[in-house]
Amino acid sequence: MSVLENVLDQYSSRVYKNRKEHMVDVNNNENNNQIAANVRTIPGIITQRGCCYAGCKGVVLGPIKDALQIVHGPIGCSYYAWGTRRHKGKTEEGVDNYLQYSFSTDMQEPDIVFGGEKKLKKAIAEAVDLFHPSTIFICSTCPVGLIGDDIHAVAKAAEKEYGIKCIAYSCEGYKGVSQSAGHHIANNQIMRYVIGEGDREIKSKFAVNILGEYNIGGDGWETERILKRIGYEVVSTFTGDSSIEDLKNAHKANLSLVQCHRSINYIAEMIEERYGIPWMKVNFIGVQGTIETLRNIAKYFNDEELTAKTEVVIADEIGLIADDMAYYKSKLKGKTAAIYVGGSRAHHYQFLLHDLGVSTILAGYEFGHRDEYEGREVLPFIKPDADSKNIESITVEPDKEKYHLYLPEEEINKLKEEKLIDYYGGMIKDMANGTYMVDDLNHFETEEFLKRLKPDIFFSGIKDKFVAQKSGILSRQLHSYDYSGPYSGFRGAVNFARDVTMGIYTPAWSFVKAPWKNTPVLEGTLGGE
Amino acid sequence: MSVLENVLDQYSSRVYKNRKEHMVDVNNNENNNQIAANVRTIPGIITQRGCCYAGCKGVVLGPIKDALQIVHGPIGCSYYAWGTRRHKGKTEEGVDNYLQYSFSTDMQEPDIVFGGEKKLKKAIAEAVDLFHPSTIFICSTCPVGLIGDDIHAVAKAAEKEYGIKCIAYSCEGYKGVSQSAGHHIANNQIMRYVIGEGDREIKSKFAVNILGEYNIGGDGWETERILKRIGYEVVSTFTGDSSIEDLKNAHKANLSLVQCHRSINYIAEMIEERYGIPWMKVNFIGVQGTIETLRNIAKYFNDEELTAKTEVVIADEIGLIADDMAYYKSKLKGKTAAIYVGGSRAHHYQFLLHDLGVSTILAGYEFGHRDEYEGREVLPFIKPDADSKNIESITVEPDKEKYHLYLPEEEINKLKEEKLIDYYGGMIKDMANGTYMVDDLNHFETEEFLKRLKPDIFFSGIKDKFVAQKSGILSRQLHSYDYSGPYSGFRGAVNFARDVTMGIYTPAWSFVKAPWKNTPVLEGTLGGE
Amino acid sequence: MLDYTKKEKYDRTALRVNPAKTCQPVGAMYAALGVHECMPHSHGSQGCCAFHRMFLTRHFKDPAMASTSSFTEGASVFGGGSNLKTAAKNIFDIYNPKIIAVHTTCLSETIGDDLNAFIQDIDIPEGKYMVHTNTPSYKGSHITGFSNMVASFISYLSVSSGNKNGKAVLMPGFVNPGDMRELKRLATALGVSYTMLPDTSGVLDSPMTGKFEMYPKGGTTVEEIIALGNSELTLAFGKFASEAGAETLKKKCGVPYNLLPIPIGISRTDEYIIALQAFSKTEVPYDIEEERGQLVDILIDIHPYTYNKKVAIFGDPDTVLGITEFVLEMGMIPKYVLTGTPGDAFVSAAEALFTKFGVDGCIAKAGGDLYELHQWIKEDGIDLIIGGTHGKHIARAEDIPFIRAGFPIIDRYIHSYMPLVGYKGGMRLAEMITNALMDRQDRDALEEDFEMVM
Amino acid sequence: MLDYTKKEKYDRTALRVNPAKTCQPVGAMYAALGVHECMPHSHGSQGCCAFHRMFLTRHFKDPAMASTSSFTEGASVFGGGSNLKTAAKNIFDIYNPKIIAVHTTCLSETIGDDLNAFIQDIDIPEGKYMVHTNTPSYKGSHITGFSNMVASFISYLSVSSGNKNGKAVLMPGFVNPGDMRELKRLATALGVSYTMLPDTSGVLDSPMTGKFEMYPKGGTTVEEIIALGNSELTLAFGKFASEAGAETLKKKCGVPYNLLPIPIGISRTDEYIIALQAFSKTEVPYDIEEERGQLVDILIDIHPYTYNKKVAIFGDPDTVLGITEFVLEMGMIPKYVLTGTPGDAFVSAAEALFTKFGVDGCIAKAGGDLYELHQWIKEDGIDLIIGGTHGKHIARAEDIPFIRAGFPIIDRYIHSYMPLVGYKGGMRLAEMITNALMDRQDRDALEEDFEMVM
Repeated sequence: MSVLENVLDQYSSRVYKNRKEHMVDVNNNENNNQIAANVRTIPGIITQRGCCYAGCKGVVLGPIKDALQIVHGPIGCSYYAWGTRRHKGKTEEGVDNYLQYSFSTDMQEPDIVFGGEKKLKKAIAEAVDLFHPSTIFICSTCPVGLIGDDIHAVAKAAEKEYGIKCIAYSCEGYKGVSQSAGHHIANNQIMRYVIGEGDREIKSKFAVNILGEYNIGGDGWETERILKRIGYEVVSTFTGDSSIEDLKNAHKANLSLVQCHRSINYIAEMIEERYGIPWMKVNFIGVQGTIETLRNIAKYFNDEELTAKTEVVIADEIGLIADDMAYYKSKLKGKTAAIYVGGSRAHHYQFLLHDLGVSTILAGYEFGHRDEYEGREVLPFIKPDADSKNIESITVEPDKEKYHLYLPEEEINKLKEEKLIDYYGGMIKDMANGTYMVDDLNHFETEEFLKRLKPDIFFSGIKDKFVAQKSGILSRQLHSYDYSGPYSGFRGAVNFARDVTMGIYTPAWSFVKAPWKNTPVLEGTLGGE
Repeated sequence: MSVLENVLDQYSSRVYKNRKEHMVDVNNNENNNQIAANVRTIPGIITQRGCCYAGCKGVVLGPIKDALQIVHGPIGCSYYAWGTRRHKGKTEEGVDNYLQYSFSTDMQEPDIVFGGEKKLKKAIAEAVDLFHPSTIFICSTCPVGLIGDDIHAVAKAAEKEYGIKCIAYSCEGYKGVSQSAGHHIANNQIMRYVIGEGDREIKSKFAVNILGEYNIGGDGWETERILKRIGYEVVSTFTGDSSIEDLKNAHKANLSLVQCHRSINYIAEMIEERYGIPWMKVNFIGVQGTIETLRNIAKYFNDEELTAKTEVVIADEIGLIADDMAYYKSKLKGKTAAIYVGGSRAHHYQFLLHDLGVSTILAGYEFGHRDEYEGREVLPFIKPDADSKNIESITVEPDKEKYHLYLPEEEINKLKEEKLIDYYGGMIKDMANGTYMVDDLNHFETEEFLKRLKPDIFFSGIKDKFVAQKSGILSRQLHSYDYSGPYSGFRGAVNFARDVTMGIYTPAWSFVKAPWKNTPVLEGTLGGE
Repeated sequence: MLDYTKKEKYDRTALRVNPAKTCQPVGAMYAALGVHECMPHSHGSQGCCAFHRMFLTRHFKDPAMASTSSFTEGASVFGGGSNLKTAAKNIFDIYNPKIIAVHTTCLSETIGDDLNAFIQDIDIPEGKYMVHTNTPSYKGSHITGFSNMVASFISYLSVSSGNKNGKAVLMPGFVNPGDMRELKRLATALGVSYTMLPDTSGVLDSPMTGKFEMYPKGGTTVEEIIALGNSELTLAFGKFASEAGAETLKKKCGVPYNLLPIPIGISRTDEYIIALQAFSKTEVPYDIEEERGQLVDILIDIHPYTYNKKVAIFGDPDTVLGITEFVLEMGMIPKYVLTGTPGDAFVSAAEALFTKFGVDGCIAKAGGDLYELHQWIKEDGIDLIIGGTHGKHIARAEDIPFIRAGFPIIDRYIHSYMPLVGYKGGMRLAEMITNALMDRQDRDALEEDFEMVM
Repeated sequence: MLDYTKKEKYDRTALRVNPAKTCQPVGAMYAALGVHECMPHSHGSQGCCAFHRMFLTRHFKDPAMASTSSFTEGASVFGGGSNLKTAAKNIFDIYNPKIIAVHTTCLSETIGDDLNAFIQDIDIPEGKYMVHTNTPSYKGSHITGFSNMVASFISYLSVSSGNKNGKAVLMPGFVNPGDMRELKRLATALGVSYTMLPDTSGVLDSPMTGKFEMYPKGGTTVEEIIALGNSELTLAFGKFASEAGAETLKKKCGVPYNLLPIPIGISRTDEYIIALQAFSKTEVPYDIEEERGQLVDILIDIHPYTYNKKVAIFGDPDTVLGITEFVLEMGMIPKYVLTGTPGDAFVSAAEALFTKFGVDGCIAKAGGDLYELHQWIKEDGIDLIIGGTHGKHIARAEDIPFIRAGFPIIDRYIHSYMPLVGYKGGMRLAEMITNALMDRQDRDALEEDFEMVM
C-alpha cells in the first residue's frame, strides 16, 4: 500500500473519500495531479486553518501601519491579532504607525442583543479624539454579520463627520472556508476605496508594486533593498510596512510583482484591468529563485542598462553570501523536508531548500486554491461551490485617465504567451515524482506522514510545531520564521540556512532518550546488596 | 542581678574577669566608668574584630584612589579588600583611579620558603608596565613579616628605578589587637612620606582638612557639600575619595576636622606638631551634631561673615529636611537601639538616633581605645601593653618653613581650654544613666544582651547582622550602611531615617511565626474523618 | 514606542485599546486540556480554534490540541447542530478521546445553538463522554470561560454515590502546570488525598520523549471527575476562576467548599496550609515550615530593595490579587492593579488589601486595559511592572523594569514549569522582583556608585 | 569602568590582578559549617576569621559562625599552641559545640604550628571532638581548603566497624545548600540511603524562626561522619572539591568511590542518576524521567536563542566545568573558561569537553584572573558572562549580559536556596541564560524589530 493509502486507510469512508481528493502522489496518479483545495474542512478534523477575519484583518490589512483598525466584535479577535504576526513596520516622519496598538469595540451582551452600531460609532469618535487618524478600518467578526450591524453605513457616516477615510470590511470568521475568503474581501475594499487615489510623482520608469509581501520578519525590506539597488522604484508594497498613501499610488507603477499569489491575485488582476499594469509572479525566496525573478523583471522592462545592472547586483550579492551558503549546504545536503504553510510559501521555500541541497518530500497549503497547486491553467475548470459563491467578486473597468501601458500591447501579449506575466504555474511543476502534495494537511495526517516519511525538518506553524518536535523532528515555523528573518532575497537565504542548520545540529536532540532506557537496572557490582 | 552580671555570670572565671573590665553600666558603677579597651581578644571568643592589615590597607589606605596598592601575601587578603568597603571615589581627569582593581603578589609556597621579595619586585615591574601609576603602595600580610621580606627596601628601590612614589606598610595581620594597629601604621607612613610635599595654592583662609572620613556610601561628599556651601575650602580628606596630591597638601590647611578620631588621631596630632594646624573633633552624623559642628568650626575661624553664612546654610538645610525628619521621627520615636561598630560611629550615631527619638541603650566599639569611650583626659593614664608597644610611634618636629598659625597662640590655648580643639570627650558623656557600654562586644554577649535588652534595632556589621535578624531584631550595618547612604550631614540624616524606618516597618516581621503554631491541629469540623 | 498614548485622562466607553483580557473560549480550552484524554472542541468558526491553540501554544511551548466545528456561512444561518454531530463522529473515530469537551463561541451563542439538545442527539460511543459549556465571548473573559468549563465538567459528570471517599478536591484556577504541581506537592506533604480539577501538569509541560502523545500522561481522569461527588471538601482557588466549579459541586453533590485565594505569597499560602491541615488533621511537616521560614527570611533580607517600591500589576484577577498581596508583604506599593476581566469583586478585594497593609493612593480597576494603565504610569511613575508579555511595550516606552508573571507570556520560555504559588513560588517571585530592581540600580548607578556588595 | 585593562596580551608572572579565587581557609570554614554542631575555628590572626565570616555571610545572607585563635605578635613568634588551647577551652565552655574543626592560616603554617600535637595536648571534654586540617593560603584556593577539611573530618573520625550500613556517601563539593538539597532529593527518589558530607543545607539557608540558633538543624552529624567508614560507596562530586575526601575514606576504611562531575546539565545529571540506580538497583521513577524530559524539551525549544552564542564562564573549577558542559548542551560556545584555582586537570577536562562537542577556538585556563579574562573579551567579544559577582564590572565595562552563578555572589539574594544541579537546576540555569540573552535582544532591538512573540 502506498503511503497515501496507508494514511487514508485509517479514516472512516466519508472522511476517506473527502481527504483522498486532497492528496496527490506527484506524477504518480491517474488524476493528472488534480487536487481538491479551497473547500470546507470537515468538522471535527483538527485543521490548522484559520478564518476569514484572520485572512482579512490579520494578513492583508494588519500591516498597513497608518490605518487605525478597529475590530468590531468581542475582544478575542482583536487581542489575537495584536502584535503577533511580525509584519514589521518602521515609524516614519509624517506617517502614523498604529502597529503596537489593538483596537476593539469589545462587544458585550447588550451590544449583541440590541445591536452594536452605537458602540462602534462611539468607538470611532473616541479613536478620532485620542489618535487623530487619517484612516480608520472597521473589521467585523462573527456576531456582527449575524446581528445585522451595518458597518458600511457607519463607515460612510464617519468619513463625512470626521473628514477621514473610513473603510469597513465584512470579514466575519464564518465566511468562506479559510483565511482565503478574507484576502478576497480585503482586496475588494482596497481596490474600491484606496488604489488610484494617489498622485505622488513617480521618478523612474522602472516603477513596480510589490504585491503579496507582508514584510514578515523584514522580508519586504530585503526585497526592496535588492530592487532599489538595481534601480527600481518601489511605488507600493501590499501591504508590508505600507501606508495608505503608498497604496493609493499603486496605479502609477509599470509592473506589479506578485510574491504571495493567493492573498493578492485579485488586486493584481484588477489593477491590470483598470490601469493596464501587468503583473508578474515573482519569488524572492531562495537564491536561484531571486536571481531568476530579477532577470524576469529586467526582461519585462527590457532596458539594456537595467539588465546589465541586474547582473552586476546578482554577481555582487552572490559573492557576499557564497561562503556562508556553501558552508550551510555542506551541513544540510541530503536532508529532507516537509512543508505545510500558507498559500504560497510551501512552494517558494522548496527553491531555497533546493539551494541548500534539501529535498522536499511533502508539501501542502493551508488555504491555497487549485491554481497555487496546479497552476492558473486550471482556473477555468474550478467550479465555484456554495462557500466560494458567498464571497463577493467585483469587476472593474479600465480607468480612462489613469490607464497606461509600459510596453506596446503586442509585446505584452508576447510576454503573456511566454507566461512571463499574468501567470502562475503552481507548485506541482516544481515537485519531484513520488513526493506528496497534500491540501489542508490536518493533525492526524501530519502525525502519520511524519511517522512514515521521517523528514529531517517539518516547516509549519506554531500549532503543529511542537507536535513534530515532541516526536523528535525539528520544526521551523514558516508563518513567523520563529521570530527570526528576513528569509527573502540573498541575505535572507543565509539567515534561513543558519536557522535550519542550528535546529538540525542542536545538541539537545541527542538527549531525547534517557540513557537508562538502554541499560538494565541490575547491571554492575556496586551497591547495597 | 544586673544585666551585666547576668551575661558575665555564664563565663568561666578567667573569661569573666577579663570581660567584666570591658563592660560599664553607665554612671552606675564603682569604677568611674572606666573601661578596658584596645587589649587582646581572648582566643576562642567569637569576636567581630579584624586585623592590622584590615585597619591599614582596608580602612586608611584603601580609599586613596590613585595609589596602586599591591598586597604582598597570599591571595585572600587582597581579594577580601576588593571593592567591598564602599569607600566611594570619583574618576577625575588627570587622576588615576584604581578602586575597581585588586592587586596582589598571590604568594605561593616557594615564595614563602625562599622569600617573596623577588616576586614583589616583579609584580611592581608588571604594575608599572601595565598601569603606569604615579604611586604604588605595598602592604604586607602575615607571612611576609615572618619570612623577613624587606618590603621597605623594595619600595625604595622601586622609587629609584621607576621615578615614582612607592611606600611600604608593614601591616601584618597579627600586629596589635585589632584594626587599630593598622590605622597607626598607615598614619605613620603617610605622615612620613606624603603630607607636606605639596605646593598647591590655597585660595581661602577658611581651609580645612577632613580627617577620618572615608566616604563610605558618599558620606564625605555630603560633608564636603555642606562645608563648601558655607565657604570652606577642603584641602584634603583623609582618605575618602582622595588622591595622593590632595594628601600632600594637608599642611596648607588652617584646621583639621577629625571625624573618626580613632583611625586618624595620630596624623591629626602630628600635623599640628609639625605644621601648627590644630584639630577639632567634629561629628557630621546627626542633624544636631552637624549643626553644632558647623558652629564650632565657625567659632574657630571667628569671621563674622562666615558665622552668618553658617547660620543661613543651617537654616536652609534644616528647612529642606524638616518634614521628612518629622515624619520619620513620628515613626521611630520611643524605639531603642544597640550599637556596636568601629571606633567612632557607635558614638556618632547616638546623636542621629536621638534626633529621631530613638534612645541608645547599649553601645560599644570594635577597636576603640579608652579615649573614644572616656575622653582624651584618660590618655595619661593608659598603660601601654606588650601589644601596643609593638606598634611604632613616631614623633615629629615643627617644620620651620611650613609651620603656620591661623590664630594667635593665646587664642588657640583658649580654645584648647574650652575643649573646642585638640579634644575629644568620648562616648560616655553622651550616654544616659543605666545604659551599657561594652568594648569588643562578642557574639555570645551580643546574643545575651539582645535577649535581655530587646532593642528594636541593632546597629552592627555583616557578621552579626543576621544573628540579630534571625532572632527577630532589625539589624542595620553601620560599616557599610547596608549599601545605602550617605548618612552624614543633613541629607544623610534623612537617608538613615528612611532606612531604619523601612526596616522597622517591613511587613515580613509579622510573618516570623507560622500561624499554625498558634492553633491546635485537631480544631475544626471539616476533613476526612 | 506607543507614541500615541498620552497621560491626559479620557473617559472611554466604547473603544478598547490594548486589552488585558481575551475571550471565554480559550479559557474553556485550557481547562479542558487539564482533563485526561479529553478533546477540547470549539463550536464555531475554525478561526477561533486556531487562535486559541496558537495562543496557548505560544504560552506553553507545547502542543495544545483541540478540534472545531468549522462553521461556514451555511452553518451560521441554519445552526451548528449537524456540524457538531459530524465533528463528534470524526473526533471519536480519528482521535479516540475518552471525552469531548465542547465550548461555544460568540458565533454559536449568537445564533442560539442549543448544545444540550445537540449533544443528546449525538450517538456517543459506549464508555465515551461528551460535555459542553457555554462561553459567549461577549461576556466576562478567558477566566470566565475557564470557570464555566470546570463547572460544566462537574455538572455533567460528577455524581454522589453516598459513600465519601476521604478526598479533597483541589480546583487550582487558571494557573500554570508548575503551579498545579506545587499545589499538589503541598497537599501531599500535609497528608491530604485529593483530586485536582483541572490539572494541566503533565499535559502542557510534558517531557520530550521522542514520541508525540495526543493525550499525555497528565490531566484529571473522567473517573476522577465522576467521583468528585464523593469528596469531602473542595478547596477552590480564586473567586473568579474556581468559585463556579465549587458551587456547582456543592449544589449537585453536596460537597462543601472553602474558597481560598490563589496562594501567592506568605499569608495566602499559610491559609492553604491551614486548610489542608484542617482537612487532614496532620501536623505541618518541618520541611514545609522550613520553606516558609526561608521565605520570611528572604523577605526580611531583601526589604531594602523592595520597600516602598511602586509597582503596577496587571493580568488575570485571581493571580493579580495574589501578586498584589505578595508585593505588599514585601513592603512594596501596588500603585496600579488592573485586570481586563470585569468584576467588582476584584476591586473590592484589592482595596481590602490596600487597607490591610495601610497603603494610600493605589488604584484598582477591573475591566480595564493596558492603554489606561499606561496613562496612569505616565501620570505618576512606578518602579516595576509585573504582568504578561503585553506589558513589554509600556516597559520599554517608559523605561521601567518589567517582570513577566501570569498569563500570557508569549515571549519567554520555561515560566510555565515554575510555580508562583506556595512558599517556593514566593521565593521565585521574590528573586525575580529583587533581581529586576537590583539590575536597574546597577544599570543606573554612576560609576562611583556601582556596588560590589549589595 | 576598569579603564586600565587593555586588550594587548601581556605575560604576567608575579602580579595578580582581580583574582578569581580566594585562599584556603574560607573553604575549610564553609565545609566545617556543613557539620552539625560544629564550630569552625581559624587558627591565625583574627582578621582571617573576620574576613571569611564576612565573605560567607555576604554570599549566604545568613550567619556564618566561627571562632579564631586571635594571634598576636607574640603568638606569631612563639607559636600558637597556647592560643589554641585557650580557644578550645573557651569554645567548649561558651558555645558548647559537639566538635571544633580547626583550620590553619598562612600565619600558623608559616611558623610551622603542629596542629596534631596541639590537639593531642588539649583536654577535650567527654563526648566532644576536635579535628584540624592544614590550609596554607599560599597553595591552591578556597576549593583546596574545602577539600582538605572534608578529608580531615574523615581521617579524624570515620571508622570502619566491619558492618556495612547499606548507605552511600554523597560528597557534594563546594556548592550551595540549594544544590545539596537537590542532590539529596534525587538520591531519595532513586531509593538510595545516604549520608552527605558536608551538608550546609539547613545551616546556611536556615529559616527565620524568631530565634537565633548557633547550631541550626542542618549539617552532617559527628555520628554520621564516624559511620561513613561503614558505607558501601562514595559518590564524590567534583575532582577539585571532593576527590581528596573520597580517597581518604577509601584509604582509611576501604570504601570505594565513584568520582562524578558536579551534575550540572543533562549528561552529568544522567551520570548521577545512573550511579544512584547502579547503587539501589531501582527503576528510575517516572517523576525524575519526566523532569529530564522537560529539560530536554526546554533546551530544544530555546535553541534559537542559545545556539552558537559565545559565553565566558569563570569561577570554581568543578562548577565551571559543569556550567561549561551544560552550555555546550545548549549549543552555546564556551569561548573562555577560567578558574582562579590552579590545576591542569581543569584545563584538560575543559578541553575534553570542547572536543566532545566539536567547538573550536575556545580557551580554558586554570590559575587565571579576571584581568586576563577581560583582556580576552576585549580582544574577541562574547554574548554572555557567567560567574560570580566579581564579573559585574567587566559586564558593565563591555556591556555584555551577565548572569550570576557559582561562588561568590555577594550582590544578589536568594541564589543560595536555588539549585544549579540536577534537571531542575538545569531548568533554572537555562531560564537565567535564555532570559539574559532575550532581554538583551529586546533591549537592543530597533523599535520595528521589538517582538511581541518570541
